[in-house]
Amino acid sequence: MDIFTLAANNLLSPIILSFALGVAASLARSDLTIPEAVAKGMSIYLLFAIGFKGGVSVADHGIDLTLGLSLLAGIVLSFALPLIAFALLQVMSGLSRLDAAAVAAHYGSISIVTFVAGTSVLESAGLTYEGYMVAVAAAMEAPAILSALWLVSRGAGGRKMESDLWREILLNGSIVLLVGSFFIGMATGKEGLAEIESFIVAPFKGVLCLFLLDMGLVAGRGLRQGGRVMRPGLLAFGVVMPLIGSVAGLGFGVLLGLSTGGVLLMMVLSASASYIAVPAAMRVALPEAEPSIYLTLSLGVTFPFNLTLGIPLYLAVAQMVTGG
Amino acid sequence: MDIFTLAANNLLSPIILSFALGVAASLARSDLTIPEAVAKGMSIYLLFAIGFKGGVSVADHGIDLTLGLSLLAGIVLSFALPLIAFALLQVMSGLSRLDAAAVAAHYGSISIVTFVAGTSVLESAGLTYEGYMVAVAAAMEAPAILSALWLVSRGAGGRKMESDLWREILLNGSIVLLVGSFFIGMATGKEGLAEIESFIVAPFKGVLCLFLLDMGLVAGRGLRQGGRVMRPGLLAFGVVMPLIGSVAGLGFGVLLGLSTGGVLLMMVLSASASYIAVPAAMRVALPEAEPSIYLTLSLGVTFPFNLTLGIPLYLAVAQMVTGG
Amino acid sequence: MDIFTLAANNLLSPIILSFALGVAASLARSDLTIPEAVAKGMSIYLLFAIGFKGGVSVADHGIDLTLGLSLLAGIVLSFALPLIAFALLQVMSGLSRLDAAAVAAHYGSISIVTFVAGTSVLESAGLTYEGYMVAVAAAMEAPAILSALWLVSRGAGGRKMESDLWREILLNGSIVLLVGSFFIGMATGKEGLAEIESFIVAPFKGVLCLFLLDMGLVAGRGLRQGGRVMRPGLLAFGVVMPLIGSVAGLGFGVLLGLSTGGVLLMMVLSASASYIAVPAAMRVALPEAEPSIYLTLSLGVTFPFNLTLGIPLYLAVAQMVTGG
Amino acid sequence: MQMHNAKRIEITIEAIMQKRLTQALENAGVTGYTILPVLGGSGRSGAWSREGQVSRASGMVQVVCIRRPNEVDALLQAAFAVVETHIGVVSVTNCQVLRAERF
Amino acid sequence: MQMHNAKRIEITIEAIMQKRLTQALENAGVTGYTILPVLGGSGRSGAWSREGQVSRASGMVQVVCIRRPNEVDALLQAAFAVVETHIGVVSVTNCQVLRAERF
Amino acid sequence: MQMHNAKRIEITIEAIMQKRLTQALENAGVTGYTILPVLGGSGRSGAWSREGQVSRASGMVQVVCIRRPNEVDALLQAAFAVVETHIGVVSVTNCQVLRAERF
Ligand SMILES: Nc1ncnc2c1ncn2[C@@H]1O[C@H](COP(=O)(O)O)[C@@H](O)[C@H]1O
Ligand SMILES: Nc1ncnc2c1ncn2[C@@H]1O[C@H](COP(=O)(O)O)[C@@H](O)[C@H]1O
Ligand SMILES: Nc1ncnc2c1ncn2[C@@H]1O[C@H](COP(=O)(O)O)[C@@H](O)[C@H]1O
Ligand code: NA
Ligand code: NA
Ligand code: NA
Repeated sequence: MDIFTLAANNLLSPIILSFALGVAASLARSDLTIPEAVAKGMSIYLLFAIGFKGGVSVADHGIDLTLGLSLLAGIVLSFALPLIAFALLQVMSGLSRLDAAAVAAHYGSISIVTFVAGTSVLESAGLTYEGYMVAVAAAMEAPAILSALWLVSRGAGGRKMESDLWREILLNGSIVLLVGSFFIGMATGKEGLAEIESFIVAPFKGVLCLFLLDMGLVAGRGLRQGGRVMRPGLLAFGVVMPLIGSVAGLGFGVLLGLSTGGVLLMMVLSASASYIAVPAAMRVALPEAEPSIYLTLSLGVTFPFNLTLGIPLYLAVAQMVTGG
Repeated sequence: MDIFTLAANNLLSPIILSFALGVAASLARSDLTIPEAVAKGMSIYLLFAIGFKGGVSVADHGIDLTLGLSLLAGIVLSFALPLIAFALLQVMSGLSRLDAAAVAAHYGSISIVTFVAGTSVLESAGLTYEGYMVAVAAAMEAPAILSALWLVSRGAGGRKMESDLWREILLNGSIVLLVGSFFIGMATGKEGLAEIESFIVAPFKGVLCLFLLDMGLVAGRGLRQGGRVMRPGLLAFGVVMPLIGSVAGLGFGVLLGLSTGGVLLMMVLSASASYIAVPAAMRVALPEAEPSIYLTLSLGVTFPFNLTLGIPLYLAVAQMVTGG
Repeated sequence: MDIFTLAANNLLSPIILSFALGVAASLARSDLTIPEAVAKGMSIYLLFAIGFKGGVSVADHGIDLTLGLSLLAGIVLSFALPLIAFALLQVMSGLSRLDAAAVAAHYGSISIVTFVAGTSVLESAGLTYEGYMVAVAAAMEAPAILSALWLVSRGAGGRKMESDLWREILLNGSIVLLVGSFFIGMATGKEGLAEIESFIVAPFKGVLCLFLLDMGLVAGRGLRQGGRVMRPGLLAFGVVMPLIGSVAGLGFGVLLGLSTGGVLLMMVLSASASYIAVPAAMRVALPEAEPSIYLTLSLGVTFPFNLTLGIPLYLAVAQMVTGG
Repeated sequence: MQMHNAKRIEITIEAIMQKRLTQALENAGVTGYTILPVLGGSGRSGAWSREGQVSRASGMVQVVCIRRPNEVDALLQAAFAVVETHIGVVSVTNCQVLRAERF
Repeated sequence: MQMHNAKRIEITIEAIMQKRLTQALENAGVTGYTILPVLGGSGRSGAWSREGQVSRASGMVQVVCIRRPNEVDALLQAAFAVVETHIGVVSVTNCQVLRAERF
Repeated sequence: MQMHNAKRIEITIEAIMQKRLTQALENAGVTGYTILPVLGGSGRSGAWSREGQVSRASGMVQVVCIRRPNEVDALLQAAFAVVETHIGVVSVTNCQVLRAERF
């Protein structure tokens, strides 16, 4: 399949169209909304399912050195990408140091839904991937926050990390659920999966559609309200930065000798920007940074870009490079 | 199958019994309740699934003239039925013009759950139907509201439609979701359905049971509180009007040359009364109309009538007339 | 399978590990939480599914004398166990009469999730059970409350039951839903089940995992806050009482000639302690009793004990005694 | 605009007692009240939270009632009879309302 | 701490009217408000509850707005125009706020 | 009925700061508070709504605390230290309470 067919196929998947429906409904100011509790329930379901399946796959293939190295690569990427993002923002946008650091943190961390969309594109393409990439995703959530705080403290002020915050970030709900269900999957293996397969595998994509509908609604609302902060430089950053991230992910993926699917996911993780864990951490640690900037950029620009064009592009590149 | 077997079968389906359980629990003043967020979540699921499946079926069978004509027929019915309902109410009940117009609006519009119950009776009877009937359902939601406002404005006062309201009605959540998922289904077709089938097809009826349990709880609560407004004339209207509606639907259905299943659904749509979109619109447009009248009538009388006796009756008639 | 393998298997099931994850997350003060509405939605799903399946199984095997006698046995157990628990608490703990009575009520009543965990262990072991055990579970919910109130009224004060309370307890949401769906299952039988099987059977265990994750979160929070009230005597009671209960259940089960699976479930019901219906009733009827005592004991001690060690132990005993 | 003096009574009480409280208020002649959800809280009986709870045993609600000043005492008597043995908080604030005929 | 006199206006209104109300408030110069969920209530038009409701037709919300005393009248005029034909309750309480520059 | 003067402090603050705020209140000797959910609102930093949100980054809550008048200042100091750099609103109202021994 060439890249255009891939992209077209991807754009016509129920998942992407559900996201588009959400954005459209929101921009048209429809009163369509998904209750907060239902959205949280779906995100719990998705995290549990993706973690569990990752764990089962590791139980199946065994632990090896590459697993450890991949985790390390993820952590390094999460630390390093904010520095690149920060430098880029200084050049491309007129953001203050503080706002730039806050935005940068988001791009070092990851979006688990983008990751899931990546796995579902792999599935459609008939490609497999290393199950522990879920653990890499979890490992990449937090380090970026440290980098951002370091960037801020280097400047004026000298901000030190509140003692509670660090525990809060590492033990935030998504990480705990993802890692916890990963270990449950590892411990129970194929038999465990067989028991709950018709809950966590069969309906997975359908739930993902409704979840993306909700993300579209929220992103659309953000675009409507945050649109005024989106100057051209920032917009461009929201598209350029994931491309840079994906190249970094590609490098590490190839270096580690991951499968084509694994390389794609490494690219996707690096390219994606957080919209749950990092915004919450930023509100606590850098309350003066403007949330509408980082939320609109991450959820309204980079997320849809990755979802629609990014992933097929990364896959084409990954296949070219790995020959897979 | 004769009509009595049909009715009996229908009455013993888990769907109807779940509704009955809800009504009974509510009348016995049990504290059984379904959280608002869960009820909304289920309704989002049902709308998404029914819209999507309708779209897939249209993608499968192609668009033809009958589709366009059916949409038109639905719109005409939705405009016309409130006029009949209003005249009938003037004769049968002592309602004020205002309350009568508000009630009439509900009967021109539709109840999507009654529609879904109709499709599931068709399935049990092994009958198919035109997939675009979902689009007809969506088209019938709103015109009735205009008719009602016109009825009121003809009388004293001269009420003109607030500019916002019209957009609000056309873009209300249920219509957007139904139409949106219909288009997603059309765009992705059978392959799209295959991806999310185990989410939107397999568990559909089970979710419908729990949703009807909730509707039973709400209807029972309404009956307990609104019972005092239910004079005999109104009660009779709640049963006679759906019969009249179904005959109108039958006429259009046969005229259009729909399949037996399609004719049944046209009858069901015409016979059913709105209990989500129209009540909300009435609160904004006709706040002086008494909500307990239209809500109790629509949800407490007409909905259960259609669900239990109406649908089997309509099906028997549809089969007789179309020879299907 | 010997008892150790059973226990080990049980401990490594996704269900138990999900509970453990919840407890761990809560003790580590992670912000992982499941919205109230989602937790309630899952509990409604579980009650509906378990009731329905029980009813279908009764429709399948017919009603016989043992059904009636088992219900009676359940009621007797529910009345009698609080007396034993109360006496034991007088000896083992320094609780006031009031607190002891409140705790005792919980141990006469039942925990439906423990029951469900029992059925799923039976399934894994390839054993069947009498479908009406669900009805026995429902019958055991309430009588224990009467016993507790009698215990209190015998002492100082002379507390008489408020007229409303009794209706409230018998018609509480869980009982109504469990009994209602049991009757729906009985009325619709195998055909009814076939219609909604992919909703109430296939995903059941998966939902149970997430529900137990939530119970773990709530239990962990309770342990963190209520830990200070857990003196050694109370802790011991929380483990000894289920053992005593299980022996009582064993006696009745064998006397009634139940299958091995049925005997196990009778043991599990007797051994389990309520954490939904009875706490609510106690807040109304005995508001001076300290909730943190009975909630922590029931949810933080006895529930995990039964879930992890109790059920495999009871099964081993049931198999030994019935030779099944 | 024309405002009228009134009292705003707020009663934070266990969810399980809500119906008993509103019944008592209605018996005391109260014609209107509003019920707000409560997420969590802390008091002498410890901290609690609604998150993840299935049982109504540990949730609370807030019943808000606006009333003419001269009718507040009857209301408080009625409320107190219900709240007395239960955990909960009652507060009264002076306020002003539009459309006094409603209270 | 340095406190400033202000008025706290609470408007309990049908959910379906929320946007119209906040729009009217904004048009009247209101710069901030908070919206609280309402579980249920009772008034002259009977009792209602949010439980199980799918439609927004029968839910209510509470809009809370803190405002400088001299600007309350314009606010009430604007609110009243929306609330007038609808069920709902408006109350005003004296309060004190930190950071007066925000109101 | 016997009523006692008290102050009702309401703090609308980001959900993410809730624990920090209540911790600070407890350190300042506060023995009780109630937390109400907030659906949405609008202020200088724009409008927001809870609907569809998964993250806690953009939700708010309202912490309500009733306190004896003479102990309000310590409470406000503690609250202000947390709220200062964050968006949020603090208001204080005079009220009267039953059962003064509880506050
Ligand atoms: N001083 C207070 N201010 C506000 N709410 C309170 C206060 N004291 C108690 N509460 C609320 O009332 C509940 C029960 O309080 P208590 O009876 O002291 O355990 C608490 O969980 C809080 O929600
Ligand atoms: N006196 C009152 N105190 C508090 N809330 C009230 C009062 N009267 C009415 N309400 C609220 O306003 C809603 C509509 O009132 P009504 O217009 O009288 O039906 C009720 O359902 C309550 O939520
Ligand atoms: N004047 C006000 N009255 C009531 N709530 C307010 C007011 N100003 C701000 N708020 C609330 O506080 C939040 C943050 O306000 P701000 O810091 O101005 O963005 C808003 O979203 C509202 O929920
Ligand atoms: Na990234
Ligand atoms: Na109709
Ligand atoms: Na028991």
